[in-house]
Amino acid sequence: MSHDHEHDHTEPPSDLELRVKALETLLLEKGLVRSDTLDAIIETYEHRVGPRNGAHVVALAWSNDEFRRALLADATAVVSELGYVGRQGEHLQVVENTAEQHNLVVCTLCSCYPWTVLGLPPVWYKSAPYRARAVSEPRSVLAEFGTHLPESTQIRVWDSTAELRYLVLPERPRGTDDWSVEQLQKLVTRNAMIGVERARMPEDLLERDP
Amino acid sequence: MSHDHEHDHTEPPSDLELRVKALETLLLEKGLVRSDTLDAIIETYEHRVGPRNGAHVVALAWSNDEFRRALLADATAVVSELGYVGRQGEHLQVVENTAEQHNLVVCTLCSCYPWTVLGLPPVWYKSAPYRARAVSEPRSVLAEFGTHLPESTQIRVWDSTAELRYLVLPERPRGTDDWSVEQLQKLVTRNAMIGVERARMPEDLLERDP
Amino acid sequence: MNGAHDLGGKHCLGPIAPESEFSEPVFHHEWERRVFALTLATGMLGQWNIDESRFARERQHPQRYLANSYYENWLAGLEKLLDEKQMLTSDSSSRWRAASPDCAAQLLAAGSPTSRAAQRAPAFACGQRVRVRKLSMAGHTRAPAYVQGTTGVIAQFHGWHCYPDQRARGLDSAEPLYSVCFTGQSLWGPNSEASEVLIDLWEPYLERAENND
Amino acid sequence: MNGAHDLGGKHCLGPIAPESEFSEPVFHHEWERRVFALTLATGMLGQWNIDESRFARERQHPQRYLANSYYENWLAGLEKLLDEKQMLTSDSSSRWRAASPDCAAQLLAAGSPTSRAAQRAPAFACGQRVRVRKLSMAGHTRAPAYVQGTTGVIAQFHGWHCYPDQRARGLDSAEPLYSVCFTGQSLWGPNSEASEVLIDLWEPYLERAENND
Repeated sequence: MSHDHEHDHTEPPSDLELRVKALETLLLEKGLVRSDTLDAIIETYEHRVGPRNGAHVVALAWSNDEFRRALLADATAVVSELGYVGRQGEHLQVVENTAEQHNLVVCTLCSCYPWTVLGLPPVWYKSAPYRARAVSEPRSVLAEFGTHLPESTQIRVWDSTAELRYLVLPERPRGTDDWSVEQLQKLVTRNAMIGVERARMPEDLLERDP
Repeated sequence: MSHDHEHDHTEPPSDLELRVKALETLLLEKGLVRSDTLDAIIETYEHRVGPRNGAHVVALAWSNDEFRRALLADATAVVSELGYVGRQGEHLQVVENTAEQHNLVVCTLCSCYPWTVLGLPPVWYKSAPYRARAVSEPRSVLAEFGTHLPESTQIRVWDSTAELRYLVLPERPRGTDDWSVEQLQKLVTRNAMIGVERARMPEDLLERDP
Repeated sequence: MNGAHDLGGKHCLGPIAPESEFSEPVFHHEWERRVFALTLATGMLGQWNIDESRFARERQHPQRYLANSYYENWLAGLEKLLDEKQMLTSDSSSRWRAASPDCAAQLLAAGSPTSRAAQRAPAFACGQRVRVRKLSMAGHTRAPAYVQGTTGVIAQFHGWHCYPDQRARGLDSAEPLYSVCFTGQSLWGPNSEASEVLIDLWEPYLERAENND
Repeated sequence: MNGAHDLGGKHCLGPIAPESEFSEPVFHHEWERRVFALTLATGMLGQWNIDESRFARERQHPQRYLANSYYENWLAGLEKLLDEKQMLTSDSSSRWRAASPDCAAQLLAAGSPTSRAAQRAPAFACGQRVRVRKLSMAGHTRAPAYVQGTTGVIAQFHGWHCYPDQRARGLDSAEPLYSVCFTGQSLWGPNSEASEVLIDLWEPYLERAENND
């Protein structure tokens, strides 16, 4: 079991930590959960499933027009062929950004999110301000992410109220015509696939990549 | 200046008390308010304006059918003739309970209330549960006040969203035919004039009156 | 605005737990007396109207609004108004003069009637079916969310009254005011405990509805 | 239900303040890992579905819901489900068997598709105008308040999917599911920042609207 060290070791565990520990102990004792299963679940979502999956899908769509068309027509089928299947990705739809129209995804009622292609959602996606404002003031929300769209670009917001999960296909950055799928993947951020940012530009890679 | 003694004298004032005291001191220093005026305002609403006014109106309506009809037609005019005028009573409407129809008053958006005839509202009237539930589940709300209406009685809820203020004219209790206005007033509770209770019965006076 | 103050029909807020009418004091704490009196006394300076007061109390984080007691919300509103109107800066305070007790008594007795002269014939007649428009804008409004989008019947016409959506912005404006009657079923479904809910709504909140709506 | 979870279009909630994508961890605290894993692992016992989970998280005092972090709301929901299903009483726990890691991996990979066989022709066609009914009842629903009472256009038909309003009560039920497109102006007025908002809504939430609505 891994362990975070956000607080000093001498600090006693919080009521919340004790409450969770008590519940886990009880569930283990009752035989309702298994310790090895808990660890496997955490391992899966902390290290295996993540936005690399989605970036792969996007890079393929940028590279292959036939794949792109099939993806837009039936994302569930196309993405499952890549092996990105499972919980919170049972029904997938890909929505395409263009110069005229920008897509943004939110779940106002809880925090539905396409786990199979993006992993678990970041804190801000689950926060009350994002859930409240993405539908009513998306342009201001985008500005908080440093994304400033031309006034002429229409903004279309997808509120995931059912079990359909939405993935944004960002616009392919300029100057990447001869790039391989592996290279293109590096430009596809998680935030771009939610729709709060654009894909990275080639010059961003030099600045930001470790 | 009077003072409550809800807490031990040795207890330091709370942040809230300090915050209010600081604001009052500043407003006094700046000359935006006067201490004698503050005391006069408190005196008015703590001791002069209260549900006795409304009880007087109701007892008159029970005793005099002409008054009752005039009251139902134009409460603002009739009540102002009694001298119950002023803030939060500028526009008054009286709604009459019958065996067939029971009226209940709430303000879902803040806590509007007919100050001139009822004084300042009680804590429960201003509480989130009452404001939320009075419009959607009035029968359950009434039950929490011990008021159980026959299923056949229709419930009409008035949500005071504008500057009209509503006063419920409760049903006159049985066995009070020969009672004077002064006697009848004793049966008229504040809660009956909001509509969460019925007027008291003659036998209640013996039990509850100090 | 879509704030936590718009409580009609909200769930999970718990029981009402009323204090007895025969023992509940008018104020529960000395600071409540002071907040009440300070709010009324500063209001007498004429720098804001009641809709600006309400809007100032509403414009809080929902968690804060719900956690606050009633007079804590009054305090938050008062602090906000004094700040926004810059009434506590040293150079501006000499502009205003505090009301005397006599003057205050007169102001309280006079109140602030909101009825205004009619500017034209009202758009709706008693008995007519109207739908409350959806009004999800950021400003102050007095159309509760629970009636927005629902159809009711004009029950009473109250003449012209100050229009809160404009007045909360400090603008002088009046509109026809109606009591609109909604069946409980149209608001809360077939098992509604309320037979009818009557709400006072201004003309701009309303649009004509078809009879079969 | 009209709960604090129904956040679309609500005001005064403050800025978003995102952490950088390049430094934000998947979990911020060890207890979050445990709550996440416990929720998924107990869910594998098959005693509740995802709508029951959501409803359990929603059914909290609004102040509580808003004060809680995301995984605190998961924890509150999990505790409520375990309690309501009486799964922690000593005599009942022997009924269930914890999933092994292999079994869990299979369950996670399989997911829980919600598409179901069609039972009849859908009531609405793409391009048709529909109004979202007002649904102010106490149970679980997936029609956000901000679209209730508003008119939009059927954009896509997704076939039949499990119907949350029934499934949250443990009942098996499916209804036609549509993506409905609303203009930003119809939801937020003439200055709407959103051009269009698309929402997935089940047939019982919708009624036919006139073309001039």
